[in-house]
Amino acid sequence: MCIAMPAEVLEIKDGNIGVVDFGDLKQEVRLDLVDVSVGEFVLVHVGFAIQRLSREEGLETREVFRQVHAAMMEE
Amino acid sequence: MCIAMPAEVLEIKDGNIGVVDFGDLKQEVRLDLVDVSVGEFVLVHVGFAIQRLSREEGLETREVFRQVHAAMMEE
Amino acid sequence: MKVNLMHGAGGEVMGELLRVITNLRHNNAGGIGLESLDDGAVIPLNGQNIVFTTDNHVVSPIFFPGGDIGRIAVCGTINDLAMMGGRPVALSCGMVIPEGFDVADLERIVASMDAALDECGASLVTGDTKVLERGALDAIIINTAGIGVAERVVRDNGLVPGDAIIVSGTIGDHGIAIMAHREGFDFGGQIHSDVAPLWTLVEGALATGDIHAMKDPTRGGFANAINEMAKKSRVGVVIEEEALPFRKSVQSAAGMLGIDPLEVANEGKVVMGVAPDDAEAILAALRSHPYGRDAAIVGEVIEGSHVTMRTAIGGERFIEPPIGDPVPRVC
Amino acid sequence: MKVNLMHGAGGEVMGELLRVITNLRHNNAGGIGLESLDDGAVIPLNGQNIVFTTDNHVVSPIFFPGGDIGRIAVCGTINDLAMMGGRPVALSCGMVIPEGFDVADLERIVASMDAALDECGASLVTGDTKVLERGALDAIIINTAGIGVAERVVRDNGLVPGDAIIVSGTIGDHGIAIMAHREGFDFGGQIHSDVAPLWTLVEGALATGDIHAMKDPTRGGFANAINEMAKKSRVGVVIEEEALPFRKSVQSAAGMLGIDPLEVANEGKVVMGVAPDDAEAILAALRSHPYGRDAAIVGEVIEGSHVTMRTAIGGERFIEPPIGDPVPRVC
Amino acid sequence: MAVGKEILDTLHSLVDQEITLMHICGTHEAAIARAGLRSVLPSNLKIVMGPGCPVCITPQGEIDAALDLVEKGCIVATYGDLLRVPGSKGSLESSGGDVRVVQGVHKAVEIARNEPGRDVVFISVGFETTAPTVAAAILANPPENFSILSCHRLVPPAMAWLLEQGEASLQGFILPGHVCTVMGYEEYERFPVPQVVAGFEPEDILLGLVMAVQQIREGVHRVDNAYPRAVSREGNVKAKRLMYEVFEPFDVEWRGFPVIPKSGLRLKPEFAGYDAQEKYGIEIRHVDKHSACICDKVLRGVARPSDCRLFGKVCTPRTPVGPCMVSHEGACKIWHLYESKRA
Amino acid sequence: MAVGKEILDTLHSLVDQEITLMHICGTHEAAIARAGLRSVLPSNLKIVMGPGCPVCITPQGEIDAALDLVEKGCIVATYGDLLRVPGSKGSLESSGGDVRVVQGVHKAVEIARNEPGRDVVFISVGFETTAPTVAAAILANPPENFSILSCHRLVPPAMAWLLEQGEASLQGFILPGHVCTVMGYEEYERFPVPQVVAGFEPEDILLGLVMAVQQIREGVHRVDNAYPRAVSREGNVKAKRLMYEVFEPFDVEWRGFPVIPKSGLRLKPEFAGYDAQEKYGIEIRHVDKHSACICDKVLRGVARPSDCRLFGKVCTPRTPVGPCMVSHEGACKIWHLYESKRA
Ligand code: SF4
Ligand code: SF4
Ligand SMILES: [Mg+2]
Ligand SMILES: [Mg+2]
Ligand SMILES: [Mg+2]
Ligand SMILES: [Mg+2]
Ligand SMILES: [Mg+2]
Ligand SMILES: [Mg+2]
Ligand SMILES: [Mg+2]
Ligand SMILES: [Mg+2]
Ligand SMILES: [Mg+2]
Ligand SMILES: [Mg+2]
Repeated sequence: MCIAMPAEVLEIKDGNIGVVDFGDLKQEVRLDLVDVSVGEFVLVHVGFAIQRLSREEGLETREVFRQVHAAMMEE
Repeated sequence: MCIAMPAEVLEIKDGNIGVVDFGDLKQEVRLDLVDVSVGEFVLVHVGFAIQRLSREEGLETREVFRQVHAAMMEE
Repeated sequence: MKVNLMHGAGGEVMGELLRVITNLRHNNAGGIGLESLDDGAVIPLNGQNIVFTTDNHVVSPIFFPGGDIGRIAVCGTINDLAMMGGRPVALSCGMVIPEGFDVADLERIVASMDAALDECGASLVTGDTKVLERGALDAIIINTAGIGVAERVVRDNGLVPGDAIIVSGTIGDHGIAIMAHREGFDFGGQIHSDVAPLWTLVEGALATGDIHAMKDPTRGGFANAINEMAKKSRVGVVIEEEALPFRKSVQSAAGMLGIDPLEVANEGKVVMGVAPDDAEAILAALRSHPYGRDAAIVGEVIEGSHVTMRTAIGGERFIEPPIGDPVPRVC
Repeated sequence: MKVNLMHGAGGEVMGELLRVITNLRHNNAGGIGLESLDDGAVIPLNGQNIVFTTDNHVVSPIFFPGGDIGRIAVCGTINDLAMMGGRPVALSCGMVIPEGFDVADLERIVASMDAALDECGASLVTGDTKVLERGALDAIIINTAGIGVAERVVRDNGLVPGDAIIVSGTIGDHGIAIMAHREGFDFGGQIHSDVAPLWTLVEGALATGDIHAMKDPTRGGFANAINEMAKKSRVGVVIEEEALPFRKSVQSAAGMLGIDPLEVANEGKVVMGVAPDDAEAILAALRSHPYGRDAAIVGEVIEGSHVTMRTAIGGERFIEPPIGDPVPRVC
Repeated sequence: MAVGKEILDTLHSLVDQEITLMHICGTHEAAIARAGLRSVLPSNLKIVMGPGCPVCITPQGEIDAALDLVEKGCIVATYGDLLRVPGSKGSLESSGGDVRVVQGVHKAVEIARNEPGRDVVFISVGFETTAPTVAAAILANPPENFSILSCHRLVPPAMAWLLEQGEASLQGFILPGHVCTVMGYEEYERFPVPQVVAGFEPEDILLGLVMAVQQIREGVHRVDNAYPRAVSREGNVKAKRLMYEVFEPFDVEWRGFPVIPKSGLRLKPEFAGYDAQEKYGIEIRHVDKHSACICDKVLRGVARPSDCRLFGKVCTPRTPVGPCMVSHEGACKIWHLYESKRA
Repeated sequence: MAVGKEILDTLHSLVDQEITLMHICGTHEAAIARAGLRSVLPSNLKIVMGPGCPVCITPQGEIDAALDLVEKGCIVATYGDLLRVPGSKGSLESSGGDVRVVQGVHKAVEIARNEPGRDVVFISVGFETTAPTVAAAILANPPENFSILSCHRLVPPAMAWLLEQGEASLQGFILPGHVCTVMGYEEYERFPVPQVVAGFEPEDILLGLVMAVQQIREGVHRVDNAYPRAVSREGNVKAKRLMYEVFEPFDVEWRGFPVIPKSGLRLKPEFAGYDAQEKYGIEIRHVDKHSACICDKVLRGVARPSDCRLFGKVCTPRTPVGPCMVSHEGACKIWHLYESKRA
């Protein structure tokens, strides 16, 4: 289960509400479960951020795959 | 107020229900307020017979007018 | 302002709503358009008069003595085409069905549509179906639109002083049948709707004489139709009370319900204004058709305005278009 | 059996209901009739191909980013005419309005219909209005039927192996905009419906090359339209995942909602199968039109059956017609 | 129509002075209008309408009480006549509640029997013609979830009040044929004014007018009966007995009138269980009428609808201000439909 | 797509024996199906689906409890996923009640706040990914008219149970990436079987498969992390803390499984006010499954949907018999959509 989508935090309101961007789509999400700052990436599930992602990994998934694969192959 | 229509009693059921004919239209009406027999005419208002009419008068309104008018003129 | 039930019941109030709905610049395709509010539109295409019309059909109960919503949906549109002088060719059908509707009922409705089509040589060629969730809609709604071809277009505004007014049969049958059922008066099968497709009836009349205007007295009944025809034609009409054809059972029921049978819908009748010299011939033509057996000349067109009735007692009164749907009354 | 919501959502289930509703002997007026379940019917009249189609329109909310029910009601029928190769000429309009509906909203809707008509030179020439009592109906229903004239009729069953499949723009915009609104996801104006009248777009494409089949991917979306086209044409289709045009915002929202954008309605798109040699020219013609800027060749017709997708990773899977309206999911 | 013409000729031959008669029955008004009777009467014979339409004379407070019952979730059963009568906040039709049109009280009882989980209230309007039917229903032990909102009125107390005012220059009354069918006409004999009980065919009414004119010509007053096929002096004794077994007269307001002593009917204490007012704690509040509406004068016979400055302008059948414009039998509505164009 | 192809090539080069891996996540199944991944895998590498779809594993008794709440007149707020899952007497969608699809628990709380006169119950399904969001909502003091029907499940107890059965010949597990996002993967290290945490892009899954195959080739077992951009060994500590502040594990039945010890989450006693079961006296009854449905075996990984004799005949996506045919992620439904034609 558990569809979750990465999004960039654009703004934080009232402590636990974040305005995030899923990719040309801004939405409010709840930040109760993470400590996060504007500009960071989060993983969002059922309207809640459930984890912080590093900015680079949020932006460049393809590159991440490449690196992980490369690292693994080197082992 | 008080639309009422003459109808002929065709049948009596359960004491106080009459099947009457308004003129090509049969309907059940309540007979709580009148003592009446099959073949007699009644005046029906809000689904209740409110008075008995004589058979002749029920059948021949025009003739009734003529008679009343004539009687009146004779006086 | 909010739409209320009176807005849907024909007459002057409905007129207000129609002014909003018909407020379009693109309302006419070169012939007779929406602005005319006639029974249908006319589109000249390649030298032919294409007649085009539509109606939404909502009726409760959906099955009633004498017909059902399927028969009404087909006849309502066939008749609007016929009123314009149009031979019906093709119908569309848009059904909106509430969740939970019985498929067996749907089968009955469709069979009934087919039978009505059969009577006049038209076909139902295109359709659409939507299902709405329980709670969003109470009862099935059927829209039909129709295409016909008219050799000579007949309008509803062509009455001329001197014309004879003809109705093709008894008045009020459908409306009283429906009203009684809806309000819980159980007349069993004693009163039947007159719902019928009128094309072949009208076709015969058109071939017999000069029909100046036609309209089917549906919503708002005869009272509404004759007023609309008179107003649009800028003439007056005098109706003879004693000439109006009524079924006795309908009169009895109307009396019981406190409803004027002139104000309720007919679904298989036409009101026409015809040249006085052709009136008898047209009447005979109508009477020779099964749906026109009780046809009668019921009045005359005069100069002036308003529709009046010469009553049996010799009095005179107006016949007004009804306001709102009639409601049973006891006083 | 009772009608349920799945019966109205397109696909195989809807097919069962359609078998009941289209069970008519009088279903064809000499051209293409109800039996074809194409976007519209064709009636040969006096040497012309008259195209005729109808749709009921129910949409919640009635005003949404990018359009409203009035624009949809006009475009839905214009587009069905266009899908048959028909130049739209005249529309009918049947409105069913719930008591209490705001007249100001009605004015907006009518103005929006007029604007859509303006874009393609058609007129709304005839109509009907019913008002239903509060409780009998939740929201306004608008039926439109349309008449068009086709120089050359295009079917939805004319795909030929080798044809290129073209979509005229981004997929899923309307359905995702509506779905989000309806389920209480507030995307504000970030996602717009694509509702648009496509006649001039289609007209340009028709003049440019050989279009073998067309369909508008409305109810059931692209997935449903392409399957219907393939099935009726008795061919297979292979779609390239990476060629499918999506708006990024729509993809994001579809991801959030757990809904496949291929399965939701578009109201301003056409899917066509075109002769391979004409594909580039037709694509260019489409792209030169404001409603076709994102047009793309997304696949190919092959011998066989089924619609499959070549995925980005190199895999292969079926694209199935959806069962029932999509529902937002979180897992 | 020969008879009708004959009677009409007689009437024309008899009227040789200005005469104004009042009828007190909406059904008379409807019949007169439907037959266009006024158009054939002698020009010096006028018929005006008194407080004879139960819709017109039902005060706004009673409509509001019915609406309160709708709000409490009751099924409200009513004659169609009341459906569109405006209360302070809309009508029963526009209330959005579970309002059912019934043919009569027995159908309302049937609803209560079929839906034992719901509370069913019958809005019980009407004169003496109708009240006995309700009495019969109450005496037949309807189920506990059934009750009535009694809005009944009696004709003679209103006539007495009218005669006491002396405002209208009336030469006589056409008495309501169906009220008299039940009640007879003995109790009208005390009024020192020409009176004729009439039926509802155009000929019935013409006959009644002839008889009234004859009394006036003779300078006498009595109660004549032009409707003998339905009406006798003693009326329907059984119906009267049932009515008084269940109801008792009390002082009550009429729309357009002040409180008239003993002019209403309420349930006797032993039937309190069927009294919706008791059962649901419903109070009937007095509601002041629109300041310019002269319905009260119209109903009292001292003004015609066309004397009202709202008539046909602010007040139309579609946007009724006063009750006389609401009911099918309301003088203003009928005037508007059948007479306004003649002006 | 170059990266994906590269990883795929690596995978093909590594698989030199019959390998079966199980994933326990509906979203993995959906991603695999959507990308057509099975069509490009080495033919001797099989991926089967375990009990990872919260819809599939919710017993019929819990759906029936939700329907009971509808019947009691509550507003039932739910994820769209549950809408069409058949209970004993229909689904939430066909119940005709006031059922609202919400994005998450916070939207259900919002409904309760906006409609204080109504009772709002959130049907709280989901694994460890979802439970913390509900915990956060409960700790934020929702209004009194709000409560939840807790149907949460925990993944590790089910895995433990599966491994104890030993029925399925599985060489390893792909662990649910988003469950591990929250929980980390420390608690999976006790299972003596190759495991890899994977994300949900096709490449994520391929990477996970490569890592699992490597462990198998090496003859070792450990938990590898193919989803490091979201998952760490300890997970989201704050989320875990909130979850255990509000919920406590208890023994509960899974659809297709017996009662599994400590595999469910229920509200702790101090939050009983938000427990719809307590509040409305709702009992969760055990409902026996259709006799021929082998969902239980499918979910345990010992059978494929196509082994079921109802599959595609009696049981189709339109007329689902078992839960695996209902959920978008149900193994039988996905099999039907994407695989049946290939057979
Ligand atoms: S016209 Fe209207 S306001 Fe005037 S008296 Fe009649 S009901 Fe009252
Ligand atoms: S096909 Fe249907 S009956 Fe068979 S296992 Fe799957 S869900 Fe159960
Ligand atoms: Mg018409
Ligand atoms: Mg029409
Ligand atoms: Mg019509
Ligand atoms: Mg359609
Ligand atoms: Mg005409
Ligand atoms: Mg189409
Ligand atoms: Mg269409
Ligand atoms: Mg369409
Ligand atoms: Mg119409
Ligand atoms: Mg086509």
